[in-house]
Amino acid sequence: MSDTLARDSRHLTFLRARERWKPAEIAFWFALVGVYFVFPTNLIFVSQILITGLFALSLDMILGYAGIVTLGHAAFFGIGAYAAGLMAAHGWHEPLSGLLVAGLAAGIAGYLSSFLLSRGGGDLTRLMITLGIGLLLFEVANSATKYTGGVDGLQGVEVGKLFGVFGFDLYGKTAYAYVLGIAFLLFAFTRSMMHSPYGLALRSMRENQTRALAIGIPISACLTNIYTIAAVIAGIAGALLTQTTQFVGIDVLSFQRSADLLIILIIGGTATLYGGFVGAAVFMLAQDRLSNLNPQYWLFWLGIILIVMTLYLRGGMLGGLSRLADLYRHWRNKERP
Amino acid sequence: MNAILQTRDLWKAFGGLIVTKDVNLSLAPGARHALIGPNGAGKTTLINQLTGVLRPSSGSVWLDGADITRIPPNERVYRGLSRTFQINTLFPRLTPLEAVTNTICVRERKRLNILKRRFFGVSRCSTLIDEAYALLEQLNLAQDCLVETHTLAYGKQRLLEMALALATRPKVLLLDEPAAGVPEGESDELFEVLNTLPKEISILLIEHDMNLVFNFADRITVLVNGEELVTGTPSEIADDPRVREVYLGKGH
Amino acid sequence: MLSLLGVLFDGLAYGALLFVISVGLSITLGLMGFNNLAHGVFAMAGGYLLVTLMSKAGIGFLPALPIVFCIVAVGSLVLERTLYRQLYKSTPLDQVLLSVGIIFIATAGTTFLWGPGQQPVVIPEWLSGQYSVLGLDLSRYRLFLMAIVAGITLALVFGLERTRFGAKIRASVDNQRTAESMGIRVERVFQMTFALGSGLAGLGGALGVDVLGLDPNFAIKYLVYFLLVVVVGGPGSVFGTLLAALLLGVADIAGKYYVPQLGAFIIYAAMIFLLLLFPHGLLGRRKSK
Amino acid sequence: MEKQRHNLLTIVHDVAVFLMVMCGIVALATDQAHAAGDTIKVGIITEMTGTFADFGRHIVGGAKAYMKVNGDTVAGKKVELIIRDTTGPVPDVAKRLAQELIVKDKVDFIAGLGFTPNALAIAPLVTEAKKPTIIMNAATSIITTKSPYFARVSMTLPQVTEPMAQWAFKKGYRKIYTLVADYGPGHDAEAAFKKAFTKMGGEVIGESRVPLKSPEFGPYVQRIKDAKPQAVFAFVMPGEMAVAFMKTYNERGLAKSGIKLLSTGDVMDDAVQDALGDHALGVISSHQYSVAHKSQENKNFLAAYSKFDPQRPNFMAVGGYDGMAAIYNVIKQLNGKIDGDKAMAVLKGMKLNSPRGPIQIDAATRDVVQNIYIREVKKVDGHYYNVEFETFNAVKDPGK
Repeated sequence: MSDTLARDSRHLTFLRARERWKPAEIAFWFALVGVYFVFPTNLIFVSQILITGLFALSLDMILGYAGIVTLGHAAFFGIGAYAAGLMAAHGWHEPLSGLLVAGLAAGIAGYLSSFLLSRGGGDLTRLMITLGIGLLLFEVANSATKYTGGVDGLQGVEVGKLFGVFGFDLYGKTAYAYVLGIAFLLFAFTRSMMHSPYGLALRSMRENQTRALAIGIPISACLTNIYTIAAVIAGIAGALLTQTTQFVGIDVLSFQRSADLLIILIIGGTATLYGGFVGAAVFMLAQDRLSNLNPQYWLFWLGIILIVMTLYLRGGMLGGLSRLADLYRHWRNKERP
Repeated sequence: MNAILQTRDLWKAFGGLIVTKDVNLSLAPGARHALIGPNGAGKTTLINQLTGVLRPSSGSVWLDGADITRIPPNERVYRGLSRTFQINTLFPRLTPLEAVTNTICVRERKRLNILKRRFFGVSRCSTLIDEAYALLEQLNLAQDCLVETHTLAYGKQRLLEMALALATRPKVLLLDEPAAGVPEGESDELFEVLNTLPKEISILLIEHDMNLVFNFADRITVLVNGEELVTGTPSEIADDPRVREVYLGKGH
Repeated sequence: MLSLLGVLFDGLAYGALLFVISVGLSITLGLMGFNNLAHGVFAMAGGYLLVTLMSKAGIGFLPALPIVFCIVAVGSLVLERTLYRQLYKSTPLDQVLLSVGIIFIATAGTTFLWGPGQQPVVIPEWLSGQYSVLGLDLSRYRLFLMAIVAGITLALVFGLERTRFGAKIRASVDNQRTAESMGIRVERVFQMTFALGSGLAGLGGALGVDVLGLDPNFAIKYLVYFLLVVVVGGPGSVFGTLLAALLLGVADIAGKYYVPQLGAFIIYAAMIFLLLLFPHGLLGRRKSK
Repeated sequence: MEKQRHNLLTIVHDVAVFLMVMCGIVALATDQAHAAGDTIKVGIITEMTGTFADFGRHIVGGAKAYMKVNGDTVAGKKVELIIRDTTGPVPDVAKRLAQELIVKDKVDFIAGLGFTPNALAIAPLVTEAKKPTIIMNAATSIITTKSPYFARVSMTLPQVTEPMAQWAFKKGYRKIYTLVADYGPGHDAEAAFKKAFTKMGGEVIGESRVPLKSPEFGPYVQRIKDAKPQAVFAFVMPGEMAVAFMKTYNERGLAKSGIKLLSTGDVMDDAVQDALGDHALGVISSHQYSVAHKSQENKNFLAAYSKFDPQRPNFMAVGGYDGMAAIYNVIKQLNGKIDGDKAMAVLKGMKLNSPRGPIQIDAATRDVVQNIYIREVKKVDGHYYNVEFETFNAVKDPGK
C-alpha cells in the first residue's frame, strides 16, 4: 500500500465524512414530510415545533457555535414577528416578501446590538445586557399600543395566498408545507455554513478565544457577523409564527420565550444543529402531554428534567446519545479485538 | 539597520506600577533572539504588547518597517507576527487537523472566495488541508491528527502549540517558554523541531532553560524589572557580571 | 426642594430594599463564583417561612427574622450537599440550568403547599405608617429597612475583612489550591459561605414580602432585579452591591416621579448604561489570571 | 477504525431520529384515542400554569362547580370538559389549542379564554369552524365583534368602569386622579372613566400609568398626593400589583388625608381580599360580582366551589360557572344536537340567574348585560369582603 495514497484518503475522508449528509439526516427530513400525510390533524402543532426548532437553531449558532450566552434572543424573534405582522396588517399580504422584510429588520437590530456585546465583561455581563435589551423592547411594544396593539395583540394580520395559489387553511396544511420548506432551506444554509471554514473558525472561537485571536481570527467582526445572521434567522422564525397564526401577541418578545428557548436548546444539545429541533419537539410535546395530565405540575417535571440533565446528561439528548454510542463502540471493540 | 521586529522606547504602566520601561528591542531578519530574565521581569507583558493584546502606554512597535502599535492582534498575525503560549492554549474539542486547517484557512481567507469561505465544506480546500497535514507530519503529529486535542499527551500538545503558530506562516515567531512543563526526557523532540525551523523565520524565544537558550540563540536580551539590562551574544551575556548578579545573587 | 428630598429618600429606601434582597446573591455569585439563579428560591422560602411562623406559630415579626435566617441557611446546606456542590467547577451555563430547575421545582412545590394566591403579610403596627420629619413623610418600614441594610453592610464588611473566617473565604476564593495547602478546609468554607448567602437571601425575602408580595412565582418574577443589582455592583463586592442598589433605586424612583411616561424603561436602561460603562461592575474586580 | 467512526456517527443520528420519531408517534397517537360517543365536549382554553395559573384555577373551578350542582348529564348527553393550558397570554398556543380541539377532539363548544389576545387569535378559527365559543373572562370590548360565534358571560371593562364614574359624580367628587396599569386594559379603563366622568362635568386632574413589572409604587402615589385630588380611580392588575399599590396608598397616608380610593372590582378581587387585609378597608369599587352577594344561587355556587378549591372564588370563577350554565341551556334547547348557528341563536338573548344576580346575553352584540354593584370593603367575621350597597341595573357595554 502506497504511503501517500493512504495518507491522502485518511485525512480527507475524515473531513468529508463529517460534511456529508448522513442517511439519518435525510431520514429526519423525509419523516417530517411524512408527518403531513400521517398526522393531518397535528400539522399546526408540528409546524409550531418546527418554528421553535428554527428559532433554537439560530440560538445554537451564537450559543453553541460562537459561545455567547444570551437571554434576550426573543428580541429578534419578536422584531421579525411584528415586522411581518405590521406589513400584513397594513395591506401587504404576500408572505414570502414578509419573511424577507422580517429577516432584514431583525438583522439590522442584531447588527446594532452586537456592538453592545463586544464591550467585554464576562458571560454574566453579556447575559444581563441581552436580557436588558429584551426587556426594554418588550416595554416598547407594550407602550406603543397604537402600532402594536400592546398586550391585546396586533390584530388584522391577513396573510395572502402562498405563491398566489395556496391559502392558509383550518387544518394548517399550507402552513405546514410552508414552514417545513423555509425551515429546511434555512437549516441547509446554516448547516453548510457551519461546515465551512467560517464555521470552523467559529467553533475555534468558542473553544478558545485567546488562541483564536492569536491565529488571526478577527473575533469581534466574527461575533458581529454571526450575531447578525442568527438574528436574521430568529426574525424569520418569528415571521413564520406570525404568518401561520395570523396574529401577533406581545409574548413574542417576552423573557419567558428567551428562557424557554435556552432550555429547549440545552435539552436538545448545543452545537449539534439538530439539537434545537429535537429539544423543541421534546419540550413542546412534554409540555403539551404533561400539562394535559396535570397542568399545575408541568413545571415540577421540567425542573426535574433540567436538574437530571445538568448532573447526568451533559450535552443534551444528542450529547447523551453520542455517549451511548461511545459505550457501544467500546463494547464492539472488546468483542472484536 | 533594517530590523524585522523592533520596539522603540516601549513603556507600559498599570497605575503606578511600571512593567515595561523604555525597552528598545530589535530583531534582525532570521534572528534567533532569546529574552531571559527572572520571574516577574515583564517578559510576558512585553510579548502581549508585541502581539497587541496589551496597548503600550507610550512608545511603538514596528514590524517589517511598519508601525503596528495601533493595529489589532489579528491583523498583526496577518502581517506575519505569530506566537506560542507558555500554558497550552489550544482548542480542546477540535482535532489537530481541524485546528491547523482552521489556522491556514484564516490565513488564506482573503484569497478564498465567499462560497468557499462560507458555504462549501472545509474539505473542498484540499490543498490547504494537505498543507496542514504536511505540517503536522513534520511535527510528528500525523498519527494523532484525527483525535480531539484534549486527549493528546502533554508533549504532543506542546508540539501542536508550535504547529498552530507555524501554520500562520510567520515572519516573526514569538516562542513563550516552549519547553515549559515538558519532562526532561521528552524535550528532545521539541528541540529538534526548534532547530529545524526555516532560517527565514525570525524567532524571539522566552525561556528559563539556560541550556536551551545558549544552544539556540545568537543574541540574548536580559530583562530585569521591565528594563533592558543588557543585550549581546551568548558569550557576552555569559561573561557579564550584572547578569550573574541577577541570576545568582550578590554573594557569587 | 421638599419633593426632591422626598424622592431622594424614597430612592434610597427602594435601593435599600433592592440591596436586602440581592446581597445574598452577591455572596454566592461573587465569592463562590456560582451562578445561582435560584437565589430567589431561598428568598421565597424566607418569605413563606415568615408568613407561616407568624400566622401558624404566632411568633412576632422581629423574633421571626433571625429564625428565618437560620432555617434557610441550614436548609440550603442540604441543597448544597446534594446538588450545588457537584457543579462548582462546571460552566456557568450548567449552573444556570441547575438553578433554573430548582426554581421550577420550588414554584410547583409552593403552589402545591400554599396554593397559587398571594400570601397575606402583616407587619407590626409600629412599623407601618409614616413619620413626619420637617414636612417630609418618611415611611417607618423603609427607615427600618435602611437600618437593617446599614447593619448587614457593616456586619458583612467587618466579617469579610476582619475576621478569620473572612480571611479564609478570601483565601479560598482567590486560590483554592494554595488555600488547601495552607490547611484551610475549602469545602467547609464554601459550605459556610453558601449558607451565609442563602440565609441572607431568606432574610431579604422575609423583609421584602411586605413590599413585593409573595406568591409561588416570586423566585422568577424578581430574578431580574437580583441579577441586575449584583451584576451592576460587581459580584462579590458588598459595597458595590450597596452602591448599585442605591444608584438604581434613586434612578428608578426619580425617573418614575419626574418622567412617569418612561417608568418601565428606566431601570433596564440604567442597567445597560452602567454595564457598558463598567463591564465588570461598579466595584467588580477583573478576574486576574 | 475510520470506517467505524463513520458508522458511529451514523448510529448516533439514527438513534436520535428513531427516538424522536417514536416520541412523536407515541405522543401524537395518544391523541387519537378520544372516541366520539354520546357526549358533548367542551374545550376549555385557559391558563393552568405559570404566572396566571390563578385564572385557570378559578375558571375551571367555576365550570366544575356548575356541573357539580347540576349533574354532568343534559338532554341525555354526558358533558365532558377538555382543559387545555395556554400558559398565559400566548396567542399562538391558544390558536393551536383551539385548532386541535376543533379538528382532533371535535369539541362542540369552546370556552374559557382568560386573556384578550388569546380570544382575538382564535376568532377566525371559530368563525371558520362555526364553533359556539363562550368567553368566560377576557374583558376587552371589541372581542365579541371579531367573530359571530363569540358570546361573552364575563364583563367588559367600560361596563364596570362607567358606573363607578357616575357614582363618583353623584357623590360630589369633581376632581379625580386616575392611575392605571400600563397595558391595554389599563388604557381602556382610563379612557372609559375619563370619558364618562368628564361628560358629566367632572375633571380628571392627573393620569398615571404604572409599568406592569414595578415592585415600587412610591413615586406614583406621591404624585397623586402632591396633586391633591378628591379621589383616585385606580385600575391595576389583581395580585401583587394590587397588594403593593394598596399598601403604598395606606403607608403614604392618602386614605387618612381624605383622598378616596375608587376602583373596579378586578383590583378588589375577592380572592386577594385577605392578602390585602386592612389596607383595603373602605375602598369603593364597582363590579358585577362579590362573594358577599346575598342570593340562593350564590350560596349554591360557593358550596359547590369549595369542593374543588379551599380558597375563595372570584368573578372569574363565576364566569366559568355562568359559561357552563349557558352551555347547558343550549344543549337543553337543542336537545343535544349541537349546531353552531342554532347554538348562537339560542345564546342570543339568553337570560340566566347567576350567582352575581340576573344576567342576559345581548341579542345584538352577544355581550353580557348585567347589574353592576357599587361595593365597599368591610371586615365581616374576621374576613374581608366587598359589601354591595348600590346597584346599577342591567348595564350594557358602553364601549360598543
